[in-house]
Amino acid sequence: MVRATSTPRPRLGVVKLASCDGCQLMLLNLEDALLSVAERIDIVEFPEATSHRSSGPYDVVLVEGAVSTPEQLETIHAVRREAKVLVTIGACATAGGIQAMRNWANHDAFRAAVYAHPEYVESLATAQPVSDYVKVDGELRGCPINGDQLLEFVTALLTGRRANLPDEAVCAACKRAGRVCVMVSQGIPCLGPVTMTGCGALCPGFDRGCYGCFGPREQANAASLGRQFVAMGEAPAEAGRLFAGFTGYAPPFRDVITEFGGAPGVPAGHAPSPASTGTPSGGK
Amino acid sequence: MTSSAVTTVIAEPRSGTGFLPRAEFQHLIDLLAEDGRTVIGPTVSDGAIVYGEVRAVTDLPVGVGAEQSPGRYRLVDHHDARYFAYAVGPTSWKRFVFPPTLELAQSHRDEQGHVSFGPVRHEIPKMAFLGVRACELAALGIEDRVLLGGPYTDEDFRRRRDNALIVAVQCAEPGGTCFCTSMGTGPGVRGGHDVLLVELADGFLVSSGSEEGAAIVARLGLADATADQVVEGSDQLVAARDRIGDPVVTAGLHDRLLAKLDSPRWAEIAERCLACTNCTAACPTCFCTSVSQRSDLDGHTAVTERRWDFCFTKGFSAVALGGNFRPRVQDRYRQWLTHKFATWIDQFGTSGCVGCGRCITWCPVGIDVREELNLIAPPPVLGTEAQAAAARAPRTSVFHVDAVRPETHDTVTLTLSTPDGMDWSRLHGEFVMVSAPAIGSIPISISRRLPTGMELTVRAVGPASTFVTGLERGAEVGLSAPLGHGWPVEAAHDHDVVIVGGGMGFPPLRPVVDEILAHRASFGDVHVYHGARTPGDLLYKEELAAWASRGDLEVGVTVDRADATWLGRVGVVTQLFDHARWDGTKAIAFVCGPERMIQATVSTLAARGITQDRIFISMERHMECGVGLCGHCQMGPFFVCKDGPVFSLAQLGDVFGREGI
Amino acid sequence: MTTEAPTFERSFRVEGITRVEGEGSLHLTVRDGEVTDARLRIFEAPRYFEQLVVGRHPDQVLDIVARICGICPEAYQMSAAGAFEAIFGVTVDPQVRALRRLLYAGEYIESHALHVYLLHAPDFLGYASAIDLAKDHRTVVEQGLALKKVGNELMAVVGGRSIHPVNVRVGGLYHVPSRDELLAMRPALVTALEQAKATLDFVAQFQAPPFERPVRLVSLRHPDEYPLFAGRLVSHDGTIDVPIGDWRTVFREEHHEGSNALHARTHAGETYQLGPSARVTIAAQQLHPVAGEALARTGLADQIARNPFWSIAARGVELVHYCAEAIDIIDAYRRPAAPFVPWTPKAGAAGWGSEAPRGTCWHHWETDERGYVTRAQIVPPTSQNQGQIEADLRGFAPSVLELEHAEATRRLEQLIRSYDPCISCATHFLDVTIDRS
Amino acid sequence: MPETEGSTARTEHDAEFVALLNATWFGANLPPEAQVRLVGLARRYQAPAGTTLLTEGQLANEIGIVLSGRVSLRTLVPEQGWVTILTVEPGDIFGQSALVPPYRSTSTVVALQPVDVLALDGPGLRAALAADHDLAAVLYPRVLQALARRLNATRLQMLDLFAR
Repeated sequence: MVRATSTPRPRLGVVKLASCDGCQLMLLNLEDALLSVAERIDIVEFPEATSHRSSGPYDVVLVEGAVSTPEQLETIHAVRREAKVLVTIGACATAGGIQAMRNWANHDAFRAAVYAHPEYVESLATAQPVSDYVKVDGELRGCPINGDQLLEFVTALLTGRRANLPDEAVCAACKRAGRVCVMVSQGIPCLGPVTMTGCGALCPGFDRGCYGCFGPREQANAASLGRQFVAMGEAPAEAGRLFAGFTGYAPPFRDVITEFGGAPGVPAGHAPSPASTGTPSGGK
Repeated sequence: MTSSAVTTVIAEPRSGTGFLPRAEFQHLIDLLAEDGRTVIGPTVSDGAIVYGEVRAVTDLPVGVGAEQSPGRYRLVDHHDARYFAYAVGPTSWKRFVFPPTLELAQSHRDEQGHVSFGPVRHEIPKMAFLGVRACELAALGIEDRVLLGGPYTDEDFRRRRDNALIVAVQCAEPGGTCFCTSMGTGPGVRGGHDVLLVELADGFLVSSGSEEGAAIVARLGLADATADQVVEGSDQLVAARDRIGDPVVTAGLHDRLLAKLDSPRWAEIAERCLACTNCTAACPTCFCTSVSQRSDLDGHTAVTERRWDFCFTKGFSAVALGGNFRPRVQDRYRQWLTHKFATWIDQFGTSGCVGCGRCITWCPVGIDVREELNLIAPPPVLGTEAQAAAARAPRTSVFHVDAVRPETHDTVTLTLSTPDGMDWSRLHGEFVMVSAPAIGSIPISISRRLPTGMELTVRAVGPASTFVTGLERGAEVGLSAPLGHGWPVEAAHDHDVVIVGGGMGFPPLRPVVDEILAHRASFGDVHVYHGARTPGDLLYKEELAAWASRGDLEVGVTVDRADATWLGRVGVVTQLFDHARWDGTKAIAFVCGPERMIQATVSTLAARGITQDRIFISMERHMECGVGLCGHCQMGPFFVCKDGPVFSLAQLGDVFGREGI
Repeated sequence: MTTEAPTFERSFRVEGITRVEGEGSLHLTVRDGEVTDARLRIFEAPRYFEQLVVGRHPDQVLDIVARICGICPEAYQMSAAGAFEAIFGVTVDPQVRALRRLLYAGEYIESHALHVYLLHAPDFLGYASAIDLAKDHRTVVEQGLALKKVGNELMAVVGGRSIHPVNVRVGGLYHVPSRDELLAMRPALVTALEQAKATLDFVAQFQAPPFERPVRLVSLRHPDEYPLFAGRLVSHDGTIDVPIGDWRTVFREEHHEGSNALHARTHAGETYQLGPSARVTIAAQQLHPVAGEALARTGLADQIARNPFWSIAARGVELVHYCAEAIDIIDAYRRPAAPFVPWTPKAGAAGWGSEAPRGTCWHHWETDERGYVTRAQIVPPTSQNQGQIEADLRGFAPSVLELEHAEATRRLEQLIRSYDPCISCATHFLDVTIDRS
Repeated sequence: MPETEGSTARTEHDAEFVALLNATWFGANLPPEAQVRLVGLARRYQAPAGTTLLTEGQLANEIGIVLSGRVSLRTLVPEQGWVTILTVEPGDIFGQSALVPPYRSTSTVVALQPVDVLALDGPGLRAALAADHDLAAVLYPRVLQALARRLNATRLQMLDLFAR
């Protein structure tokens, strides 16, 4: 009676770019649901978990990691061609991740400081979110992504509805949970007011400030919060550095870092705008 | 200082009041617990005085207070033995009578498409609230009006309220952000409590405010307080009042605030405002909620969960296809402030603010409403009319899909019937909430009333509407009510009638045409105008032709664009009648469509002589609950779902067409 | 394709090694029955962590280094925390230190259960993945998932979440759980302990390829506890025994001619093996009695020291150990008065190590007078194991040459997986040599 | 201006034309002198459905006042074919480009139904408006009103309100 109950199992791929593997591990961390999910979804590409390989086509592909090498650039375009729905998972794929903090610095200097033979290291001048290069159909935020949100995404995929992924501030979840604001009651700088919820307001529950791993929420007034941190006694570059974490390259945070300072490898107060590779091959 | 316009009658302890020595306070806690009550009161946790379970005196904030200022809260040590020497902290009693998340219902859809809905009834523990302040009693009273005072009621809230015994404690240490004096709610307790305590240096004055409270006081077996002790208590209250002063000039605030909807200050506040929702979460009267569905992997079993929501988030006022009526933070701040201090009065006969100061203390960037109100404008005399109404909770019934008729490529008309034999055609209301397990609920206007049910015309724009348009004959779906206020067709008796429906705004008007045709002689000339995007988007084409051929009503149809095969009219819907020859001074108009189309239409109608009180329009807003309890569809002083969606233009006043309202 | 060539040359290529964390490939050339080239290539993108941390506050650094690896974030947090605490002269409260061990125990249980059941067991049982394995042996995989879940839950209780926990700071933790919160974990751990014992018995019955070779095993050793984030750095043959901070006196990161990779070797250029086999061998005396008994029951102690494939049994032993130790920690727990010890920043430098599930993760940190980082060196376990992996591949490959190509390739991958290589951790461990011939 | 078969049936009776003008929104209630001037420039024609009355880009020599029937204003859009932008109903005008340089039609005008049109000669009307300020003072507001209505309607159509 109701349409679309017996469609074939969707083909899912998991693809990794520059990342720590933690977000795809979250798929394996769905312990209670993992085998049920595997019965309903055809996991055709997931090298961390299975030796079966497929280069597509995919109904849905989950992309972890930032685009930071020429090879990854080729990969992401190839994956986009093969994927009906491309979903970025985690802070690296959605915002560039921690490695995007190098985008303010001189890439060659960075490379030379870490590698004895920088000439052998192939990497792009910047590490950027996937959406800077190809069209992205959906995203799961977080460093790492949240298991409940991942399961909700899968459930929505299987039941044909929109995933219920609120874009409100961490504060909303924090207050529903009955936590006391660490910023107001203890003077601890907290990115919760400008950060998207999804973690369950984890850090304030552990007596520390949110460090923004789900990235800016909609219309994040990061500049006002940065000014408040300074008013609370932080030096401007320190205030900027609080934003220069796992999602610091996402625009409203990026602007605060550029304005206040705090990017690695850049003297305080001298932060230029981050480098951008533009959109070399077709763009979004 | 204390120049509040309201003369307050303070429930001060009178002689005969008992005295409970400090050393015996545990006795009171034990008495409450003996009755099977969970005692909830102040306790120190995570750097603040919050409300949590209190089993012993040692759980209380003994000798602890707090300094409060905009955006700042710090515990301080008083170096004394007092238990209640603090101003209200981050928690409010709202959490215990109106939980942050609440399972509302469970629904099920089996392989054959049969659906069922079952409300969840929660076990409510017996509670005692210890340490309730005057401002908090006022807040509970406001919540009573909002959640129990309308045609629909929140029964879970009612049961929690009924299960909570209130032990109030007179305020002695107001905080740096308090302004109850201005809002006329404190610092003195004025009723609503069961037991009242006044904390003195070596013990408590104890009196009762209800029979239940009197019984508890009697069981304590106290000696009478001395006159000196009573004086010590009242001196304390006077001192508290003096410390707060009267920071907000509230006389005329309602009108002054609403006159400043275009103040540049709103944009300046938005420069600072983080829209983080802390003010609304901390507020003891904010009551907005959203519902969402959680389901199993196959979508067969789903749980509907309600959670606190906040008018500061963008999604709160979002409607289908990315539309949003309050797109900017300044719109949302204005909505919150004007609702709290002005339109709340229009809706509920009381201000929505009790002056507890939580929104000031707990704002991370320290925005101070006292300052903002005085900058933008000033306030009110409290209305006190309580609206008694029969308790009514919206119910979800299962309907069968009897027929599915495609209207256009993305729009279908479903014929629904209910097996319970109720004559739905006689129930008032303009729309229904259609629920699909695991998908969610959406409001859909009734496009025809039938004795056994109704027709719904639905366009597939999002997952829920796509689900509804995808229902096939024989499927089952959940429906709530008919809800809202519909078109006042009876008001058009003996008048000419002009009906203008644009796009998906036409289906809600079809029942109006049905009603008129059923009693054709009761109406004058009738004009029906329908505009659509393209010829392919026109609705009810055969019916329109049939109506036109009757000869007793004018039917005009136009489209915004067409190819060369279309021989009908092309142009906006207003062109159908801007040179019409009918006389608007004898007409009543019913208009529905996108808001911008309604604006163009009403100005054309006005030019034809139809006055504002005779133009009725239907408004679109984000609807979540459909019965005026969730707060999403707030528009000026109205909830669109409950007070509308049909309004007269005169009723809306300058709320209509205003940006970001 | 090469069968008609005058010399018999076979090439094994695995372009993307699966069921490892991160991305790597194997290229092995065999000529006339002799391995002429064995190269494990890492194509993990460079992420420049050692530069990203410069100019940062140590507490921020602990959050950042966790992101080197989503599988073993605690290894990076604990190594860095140990180094900073050494520089600033901080002694962590004993109860808080126990909580850190409990958090790390959760990571071991999670990581080892993941590796044993989801990554490595399919090799021994002939499946492409645990999902395929579950089709025939669902209860086995469910047991593995249940164990893994307990590890994750333990990390969530102590650290906030299982991947990138949020609770570690210099001087201790941000927040200490209540005794009730920990006690709530106890029943699950008691069950997990039984499952861990069953896991060891289960894997002990596997057939490991007969591949024994002399090797130098290296790990931390502490007289009073199973090695985790304290003790001395030692080898099983007694040739190495230095303070934890003195890694550089024994080892160096070497630019290896011909592979252009930074591999860690001894100063004499020798390879060595880190990880569960090394720890179980070196710290057998410090194993929890329950784990010691379980190991003895298998009779595999000698095999574990010599045959890399038996690392799966060593993981089983450590699963038993950490389930048992976690229960002990919880039983002895009293909530400390303060979650952390305040510290005074100063300029200084220190090396420190901790035992990641896959081997010693060694760090060296330098700070300025504000305590901010001026320089960092991070040596992940896999970059230290890489030399030994390649040596083992050379030694093992001849024994599989008679097998059908796909099967031979699978065996080679199984050997690599025995080291549980965590390629994502390649902070600066990058083999860029590409054999294009 | 269409040279349609049998399309010209010009009457000699000015009074009849004045009556026709008065029946339209555009021409009603003009001063008698103005009506006489217009009638002197007018002809009347009928055309069957499908007739092209004006072609986009070509000179617009007449302003048409629709007496009955419906005409469409169309434009050719690549890949979409002919798109009808607006229909003109009895009483309203088309071909007002005849008053605005360069006097070329901005759309193609096609009769959707058999139409009856009162047409005013473009060059003649321009000359009359230039010479007779009284005529200009009463006629231009009507033209402006027609243009303003069309502009407003076009703006609403552009918003594509019903797409949401």
